[in-house]
Order: sequence, then structure tokens, then C-alpha cells
Amino acid sequence: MDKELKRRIEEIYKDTEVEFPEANRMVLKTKKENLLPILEFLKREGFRQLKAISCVDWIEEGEFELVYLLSSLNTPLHIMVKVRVGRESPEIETIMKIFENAQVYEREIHELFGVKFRGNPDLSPLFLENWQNLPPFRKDFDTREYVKEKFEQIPFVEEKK
Amino acid sequence: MVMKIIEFIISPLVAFIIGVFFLGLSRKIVARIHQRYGPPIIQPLLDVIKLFHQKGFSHGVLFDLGLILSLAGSIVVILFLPFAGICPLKSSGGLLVILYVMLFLPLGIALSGGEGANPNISIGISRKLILSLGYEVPFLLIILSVMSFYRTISIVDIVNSQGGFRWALFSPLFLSGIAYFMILPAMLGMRPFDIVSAPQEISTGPQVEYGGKYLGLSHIQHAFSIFITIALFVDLFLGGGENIFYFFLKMLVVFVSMVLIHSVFPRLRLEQALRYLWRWPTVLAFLGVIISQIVR
Amino acid sequence: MDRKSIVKWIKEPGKMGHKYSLWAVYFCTGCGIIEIPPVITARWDAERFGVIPVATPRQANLFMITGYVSLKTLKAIIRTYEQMPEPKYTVAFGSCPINGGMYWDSYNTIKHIDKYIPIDGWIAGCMPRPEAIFIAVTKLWMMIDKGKADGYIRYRKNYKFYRRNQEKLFGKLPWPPLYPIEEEENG
Amino acid sequence: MNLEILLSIAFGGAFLTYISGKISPRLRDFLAVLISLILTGFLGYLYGKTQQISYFSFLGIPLLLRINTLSWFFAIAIQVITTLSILFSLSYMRGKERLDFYYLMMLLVNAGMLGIVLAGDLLSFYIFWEIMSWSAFLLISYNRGAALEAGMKYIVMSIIGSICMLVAMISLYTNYSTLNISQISSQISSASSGYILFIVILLFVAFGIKNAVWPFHTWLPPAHSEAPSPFSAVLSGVLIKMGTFGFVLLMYVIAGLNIFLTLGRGSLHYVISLLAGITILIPTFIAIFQDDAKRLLAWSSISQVGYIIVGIAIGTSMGFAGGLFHFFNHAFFKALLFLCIGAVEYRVSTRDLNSLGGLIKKMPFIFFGTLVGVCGLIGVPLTNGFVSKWLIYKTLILNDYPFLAFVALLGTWGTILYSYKLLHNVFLGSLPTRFEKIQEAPVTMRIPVVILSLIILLFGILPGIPLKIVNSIAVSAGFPSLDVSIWGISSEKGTLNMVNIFTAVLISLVFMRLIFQMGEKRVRIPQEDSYAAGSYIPIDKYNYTLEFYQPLFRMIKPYFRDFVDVFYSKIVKAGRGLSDRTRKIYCGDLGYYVTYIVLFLAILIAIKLWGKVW
Repeated sequence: MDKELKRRIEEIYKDTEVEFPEANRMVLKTKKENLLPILEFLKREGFRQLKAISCVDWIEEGEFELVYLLSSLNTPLHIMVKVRVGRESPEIETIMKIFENAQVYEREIHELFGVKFRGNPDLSPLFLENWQNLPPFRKDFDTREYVKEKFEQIPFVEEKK
Repeated sequence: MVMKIIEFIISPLVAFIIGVFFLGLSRKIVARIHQRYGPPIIQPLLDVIKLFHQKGFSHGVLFDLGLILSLAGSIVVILFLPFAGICPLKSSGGLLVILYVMLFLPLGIALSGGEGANPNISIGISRKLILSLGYEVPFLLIILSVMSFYRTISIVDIVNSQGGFRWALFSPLFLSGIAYFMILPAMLGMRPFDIVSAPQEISTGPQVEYGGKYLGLSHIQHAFSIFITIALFVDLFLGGGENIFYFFLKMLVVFVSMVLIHSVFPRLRLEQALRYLWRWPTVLAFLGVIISQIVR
Repeated sequence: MDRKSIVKWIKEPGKMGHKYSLWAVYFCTGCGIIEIPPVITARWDAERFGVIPVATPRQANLFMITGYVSLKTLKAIIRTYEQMPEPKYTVAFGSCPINGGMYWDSYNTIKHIDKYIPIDGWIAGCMPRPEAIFIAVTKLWMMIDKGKADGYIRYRKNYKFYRRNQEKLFGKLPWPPLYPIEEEENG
Repeated sequence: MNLEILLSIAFGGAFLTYISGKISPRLRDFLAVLISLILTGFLGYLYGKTQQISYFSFLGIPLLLRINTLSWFFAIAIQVITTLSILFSLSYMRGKERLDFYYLMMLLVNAGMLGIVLAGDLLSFYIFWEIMSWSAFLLISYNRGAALEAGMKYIVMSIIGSICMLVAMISLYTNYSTLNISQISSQISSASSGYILFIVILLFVAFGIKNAVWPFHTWLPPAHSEAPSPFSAVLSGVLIKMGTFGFVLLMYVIAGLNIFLTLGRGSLHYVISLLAGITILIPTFIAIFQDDAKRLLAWSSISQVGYIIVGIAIGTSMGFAGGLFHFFNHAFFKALLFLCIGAVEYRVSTRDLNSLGGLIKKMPFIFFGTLVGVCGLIGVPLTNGFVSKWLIYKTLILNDYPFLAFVALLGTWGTILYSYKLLHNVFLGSLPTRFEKIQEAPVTMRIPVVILSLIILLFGILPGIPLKIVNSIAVSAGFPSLDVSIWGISSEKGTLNMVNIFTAVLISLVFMRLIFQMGEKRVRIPQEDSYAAGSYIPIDKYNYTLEFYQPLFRMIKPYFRDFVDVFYSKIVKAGRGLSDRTRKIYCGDLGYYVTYIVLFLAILIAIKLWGKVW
């Protein structure tokens, strides 16, 4: 069944690589433009569950890799759909039309990595308070520097004036 | 006249002492059932003393007034309740007035809480009023059966006609007595009927905004309401008390059995509580009314 | 202790009341809250000391900050602390509130809680044992007795300072100041 | 002579006001208040006088006016409520159209009601009844739209009632060739009990429709909620009580106490009490789930009418006194509540209970008025409602109607639920930001509220003042006298002493206030500083009003809805089966009611034909 799926995907979406790193795990590497059609296709195939969206910062390659984790209630197969976007102005179409629960995942990734999702109505911060720096999960964000800057300059009560 | 004034002072005082003692006792018993050591038995008193030394927050005039009204209502009810031969307001309306002044209690808290502008309070009060509608159905039937059995609305007469050992619980009214016993936890707000002030769901409901002396007063109010509910049961069904010791003993027996129920049951949802209250206690109370009409 | 000394109760009922009826606000911040259920239930039974958890800050006078504090939690902690009636006591629990603990270089976790709200006592350890809570409570009794548990007074006195520290983290806070700031400058 | 002058002032004043409105609106307002004040003064002067005069002769039938304690008791309530409502209208109605017409109708209703209670014969009773009904119709449909529909519903049912009354009147006239009430009452005792029953049932329908006794109540909720608020106060306070007056007249003056208690082998008064019991119970539980403040109060009016009828119909001196006294009290507290809600509506221009809240901070005056009214409605001790309800309960308990007593007491607990909902959803809770600029109601609205609140508290603490009058009415109706004193009632089985209760409450209040003072000083905080689990409260969202009693609703909804549905669908079915033609003539909602009532009449006539059964 898995092989069948692989064959069909490769047939329809030409520039998609399909791998099986381990049992019951399928990795699809595809292009930005193919993301929505592939997700739609997979959803039709029965992978109705979007479990999470995660993001990897490939700083040397200058790219963010967005990973969409799908699973199905019928088969034990897990699918990871990987898409890469440029690091300079990371922007990608939202998948809310297909999986509505993507809204919060996208909001989180926007907050922590700065990837912009076109069409997502609410990308306001979830966890951070009053954040003015680089998004904190980027690899070029120096957390120790930031801590020094932000927290250590706040005085103790004893140091008052 | 002097006796009268002493009675006026002594009865709320006794009620307060008994109520606070019962609060402490319930905490101790629950602790022992949990196999804990438990707080000292005067812990509620310590809490009240502490609370009176804390700065409370007030949301407005009605926030204070409602609470005071509720407490004043409790005191008036206590003045109407005969115990151990003390009944300061004997001839001023009887059981019906007690029933009505008992309205002050939830209503005062409800008004005070409403000013608090907190939805937790509103939900708590809504639950409180619905629950009270739930237990009022059997409660009113019980009271009516007692009143029509003894053909009087004066509670002193009811107590007097149970002199000797002719307690109403052992008379044809025993079904009503059992029904009253079954709704007592709901009237006291004890488990399994503590949905009103469920701390985990609605943060103690009507008491959310109470701090400092407000909370202290609401504890005192709770103590009073424990006294009122159980004293009413003792007066109506266990023949009152010849002296304060007997009266206290009867109350103690009733209260300890309530606490035993309280300490082992989980909380009921409101619908479950209503379904319970409108089924068995109501059926028993209904039969009680019919029996009281036939046998009288 | 002197819980049973009637003379003291009559002399200074307020202080004795605060000592022996510590009501803790039920506020979970970090991993330390795991230690609280054994403390309040049958194994260690905090109720024998008069310590019980209550539902809202309005009813409480003891605030246990249990574990690391993220920025968002700090906002809630400040709000909760300001809603508690005076006198109020705070105990910081575990090493994270003291100096950040294992989160010393985290971008979103507070390093020193006492920069933002006053703390009366610290319990060190990662995590402290439940017994440590009782030691803290008895220490707190002594501090209240000697009048050293004065965090709320310090807060009122240095409110402008604390508020400024808080606003350095959060920008402008949505709620109005607890105490008037201008008056404090004059006096 | 006095009565003629009184009625001429009432009617003439109404038209004078209308004409003066064409000259200057200010003059009209002034005249309307002045005339009602003059009438109030006049009625005050008439206290304790008894007279009967013939003022006109129509086809040889002398038309009579008379005044006795019963008429005076009703007349003064009518006049006070109308006066205060007109005072209230001054600012409530300002800026609305057709104001001349409004005041004319208001005064005409008033005059009609005065005429009804002062009428000495059935013909003038009928004439005034029709004047009142039609001008009330015009006032109910004053706002057009939905109001017109409500008015239509009202007038259709009203006409059916009038027809019943007319039939009864003609029947009486053909039998006794007189319409004088006192003459009829002296002659009717010799009639067969079947005939009396026929008359009583016909008149019961006539008065029951006006009084909104279950199952004739359907016109009332829309009419009350759609009418202008000051008129709602009159409507609920006194106009529907004309039915009560009719009942008293019918049961204790025309039929007489002894005959009434033996009618239908002594079961008629019990049947009427049972109907009243249903009238208490069902509308109370419907009122709990209303979302429109005035509709809630309207349902509450129906249930309170139940208390009045139960007290009057039970046929003991205490019950009679309780019922009459409850009429008096209900007039005041229900008028107060309608006026308060009117004031709120005037300021915030909505009365939807789900979108209000927190108005106590802006309108404390109106809030305390509402609080007093609600306390009276529940019957909290120290308000007048308590005394009358106490009398009714005591009668029911001591005369072995435990289940009626249960229904009455349970109705009170239902009353607590809906009246707290009213208070909470309008005045308590958090204030939405859109109401930041709301002001307290204007002075002309506050004066009636204050007067009514004071009356309620005064008669609650010293119930003896009205109870003495009620007692003398009861004595003249043939009841044994009650032992009434200024502070309450004494009897061997439980006495009521309001002064004792008042003192006890006062002392405990002062005592608790002192204890309250003992604690540490309190800090005043704004409503924004409320517990929200550590976060700052979301403005305008931190309120709980929608579906206030949702768990209860979930519990009793099947029974509650099924009951009403089954009730109406059965009637409709019966109507369809028996008289299809009637249904075709009156199609739509109203038609069902009409069919239903016509059917009822048919049954009555059938009973009359086989009347020899009795």
C-alpha cells in the first residue's frame, strides 16, 4: 500500500522525493507550489489528521524547512511533508483551507521563527511578552546575549538609586 | 424583661459557638477519615480572627449590605428558633416567618455577589438558586406535613406537642423526617451537593471576591446556617431539647452523620442533584403529607 | 509553638491569626507544584498547621511561587499578588525563582523573582522535599512573630520601583497601579 | 352628589386635557397631573363614606353609582397608581408622537376603572367596563407593529369576556327585571343553584379573561410587554385587577358568601382555587426563562393574580383578607417594577435581559426601587407582600389545603429565581463600556418610584393600616371579623407581629454592622479589579447573563414545553373536529383562542340546558 502511494505521488507530482527512513514512516520532500495540492491529495487518501507543523532552521543553506506531520486513522503510516522556504523573507501559503487546526501551529511558528503565512487571519504572539528582538528559535539568535541585555540590567530593590 | 434581653443576646451567641464548633469538628472528622491528623478543633475560630485582621476589598455599597443583610437574616431566624426552652420571638408569625426569613440568607449573598461583577459569582448564585429550588420542593412538603399534622404554624407549639418521647420522627410523620434527613446535605451545601461553591470549577462561586472580613463574615454565616438547618430538624422531628445539653447532643448526632456522608461522596452535577432531590425525598415527603392528612 | 497560648491570642490576635491560619493561593507555576499535593493530603497533612489551599487570591494570605516563572506567568503572578489582601506573605520555591536555576540562560524565564515582587522566604533545592515546606512555614511563623515578614510593606514602599521593573519586561501594563505612584514620590 | 362630580371630573378632565394639548403641550402635561391629583384628593375625602345615587335613567332602568368600603379600597389603589404613572409619563413619553391622544386614553382608562368600581348597577358596570377595555386596547397598540398584534389579541379575548357578561346580565334582567346589584343579591338567594352556577360561570369567564386566570391568560404577556411602560404599570397594577373586583362582587356581593360556598355541592370554590393554583405555578416557571424584562414581569403578574384568586376563592375571612390585601400590594409593587424597568428602558433603550448589566453603578436610585419592588414581589419580611402572602399561606395550611399551600410556597421560590434574574441581569454584574455615559433617571421618574417604595415599606411594617379596611370589607361580605391591630394580626394559632420582626431585623442589622465595623478597614476597588485567574479581565466579556438558569432549563424544558404544547394542540384539535367553520372565519393564532373559548361557552350552554341536573 505504501509503495502504491509512493508510486502515485511520484507520478502526479513530478519533482517530489519520497523516502521511507524507517517502517511506517514516509517523508515527502516537495516544493512550495506543490504543498497545497499534495496535502489535499493526502487528505483525500485518508490522512485526515494534521498532527503538528514544525520548523527547522538550516542556517548554512539559508532556508527554513517546514514539516507537516500527517497521520491516518486507517493505516499506521505517518507522513512528513517537508517544504523549504528561503530564510531572507520566509513566506508561505497557509493550509487552513485544508486543515483548519493549522491556524495555531502556524501562529506559533510565525512567532518563534518569523515565517509568514499568507492568508492566516491571526498571527499575533502566543507565548512571548513584549518581544522586540529576532524570533527566538532562529539559530542566529543569541539567547545568552539577550538574557544579559534584558534581565540583568533590571536592578534589585537593594540597588535602588 | 431582663430575661428577654438575655435571651436575645444568648441565642445568637450559642448558635455561633455551636456553628463554629461544628465547622471545626467537620474538618477534624474529615481529616481523620483521610487518615490525617487534622487541624485543631478551634481552627475555624482562628481563621475568622485572622480574616478580621485582613484588609478586605469592597466592590460597592451593596457588596457590604448584602452580606450584612444575610447575616442579620440568620440572626433573626435564630431568634425564632426555640432551643432548650429559649425562644426570644415566640409569637410573631411562627414557622412561616422562619421559612421566609430564611430567604434573606441566599438572597443577601446573591445581592452582595452580584455587585462583585464576576461571572464565577453569577454562575455560583445561579447554581445556588437552582439547587435551593431543588431542595425546597421536598422541604416545603415536609414543613407543610408537620404544620398540618400538628394544626399550627407556631414552632413552639410543635416542639411542645412532642414532649416526653413523642418525637415526630416516631410518629406518622416519620417519612417526612427521613425525607428531611435526605435533603440536609443539600441544605447545608455539603458534599455531594457542593456544586454551588465548587472551588475547582468556579473558584468557590459566590465567595470569589470575598477577602478579609467579608470572607470571615461569610464563614460565620455558614456556621449560622449549619446551626439553623440542623436545629430546625431537631425542633421539628427530634422533639427539641429540654436543656441545652440534650439539644446539643441531638444536633451533634445529626451533624456527625452528615459529615460522614460529606467526607466520602464525590460531587454531583446540578442535574444529578436535582434528579435526586426531586425523586426520593420528594416522594417520601409527598407520602408524608398524605399520611399526615389521613392519620391526624 | 505558641499556638495554645491564650495570653498571646488576647494580646495580639491579628499577628497570631496570621501565623496560624496561612491560606495558600492555589497557583501552579512550574514543576514545584508536584510537591504540593502530598503536602496538603494525607501523607504530610499541612492542615494541622492551618495551611490550606484556597481557590482565589482574595481569600489567601500566603503565596507560594512553585518553580520556574516564565514571563507570561509572571504577569499572572503580579496580578494575583496585587489582588491578595494585606498582610500577605510570599515564599519562592525551588532554585529557579532564586536565580533562574537550570533556566539561567532562557530567553523567556525570569531569573530573579524578587526584582518584580517582594519575597519573604526562599526554599532552595531542585525540587525541595515536602518537609522543606513545613520548615519554611515554621520559619515564616518566626518571621511574622518578629515582624520580619514585611514583603507587602516593602512592596507598598517601593511600588514605583517594582512597577518600573515590571514595565521594563512587559511594556505598559493593562491594569492601573495598585498604589498611587505620584504620592509616593512626594512622601 | 359627590360621586357624580368625581366621575364628571374624571371624564371631563380627560377630554379637557386632550383639547388643551392642541393649545400647548406644557398645559396638557400640567392638566393631566392636576386632574389625577384632584381625583386622588377627592377619593381621600370620600374615605369611610357610603352612599348610593341614581344619576341617569336608561330605558327605564335607573343607573346607579354607589360607594362603600370595597369600592373605595379599589378606587384609591387605581387612582394612586394612575397618578404616579401619569407623573412618570411626563418624561418617559416626552418627544413621542400623539401625546394628546395618549393622555386622553390614560385618563379615560382611569375614569373607566373608577366608574367600574363605583357602579351601582350592572348596566353602568358594563358600560364603564367597555370604556376601559377599548381605551386600554388603544393604549396597548399605541406603539403599532407588534403592539397592534398584542392589542388585537387582547381585544378579541376581551370581547368574548364582554359577551359572557352581557349574556349573564340579560339573563339576570329577564329573571329579576332589575340590574341594581344590591337588589339582585337580595333576590338571587331564592334562585335554583343551577341557575346561580350558570351566572357565576359566565361571569367567571368574563372576569377571568380580564384577570388573566389560567387558562385565559394568553393575551397578557404580549399586551404587557408591548404597551408603553407607564401604562404597563397601570395595566398590571390595577386594570387586570378589575377582574378581581368583579370576582369579589360576584362571589361575595351578588351570590353572597353562603351561597357561593355551597355552589356545585361546595366544590366550585375549590375548583376556582385549583385553577388559581395552576395560575400560580405554570406562569412562574415560564417567567424564569423569559429574556424580555417586561415579558418576565407580565408572566409574574399572571402568577401573582393566582395568589389573589386563591385567597379570595378559598372562602375564609383570613384568606379573603389576604387575597384583597395582596391585590392592593401587588398593585403597588408591580407598578413600581414596571416603572423602574420603564426608567431603565428610557435610559438605555433596551429591555433585553441578555444585553444589560451593571446599571447599579449608574442608576442606584432605580436599583433600590427595583430591589424594594422585588422584595415585595417575593414577600420578603418587612415589605407588604409578606403580610398578604403570610395570610394566604396560613389560610391554606390551617384549612387543609396542603397541596395548594405547597403550590403557593413553591411559586414563591420560583419568584425568587426570576426576580433575582431580573435584578442581576439589569443592575448587577459588570457594566459594559457602552453604558459609561448613562445617567440616573430624571426627577419625574424618581418621584413615583420613591413614593411607591415608601408605601411598600410602610405597609410592610405597619400592615394594620390597609388591613383594617380590608377587614371591614370582609365583615360586610359576611365573614367573621379578624383581630387586626396596627402591627399585624393575632389569632390563636400563630400570630403575626411585624413590629417584633422589624425590631429584630433592625437590631440584628445594627449588631452585624457593628461586627462588620470591627474588622480591618476595607478598600474600595473598581469593577475591573476582579478575580480572573491571574489575568486582567477581558472588558465587556466578563459577565454572565445569557441563559442564567441553564441547568434548570435543561432539566425541566421537556415538561415545561410539552405541557404548553400539548395543551394548545389539544385545544386546536378539538376546535378543528367540532367546528371547522369557526376556524375558517378566524384563522391564525387568535382563531384558536376564539374557537376554544366559544367551545367553552357551548359547553356552558349545554350545562344550562341540562341544568336540572343540579
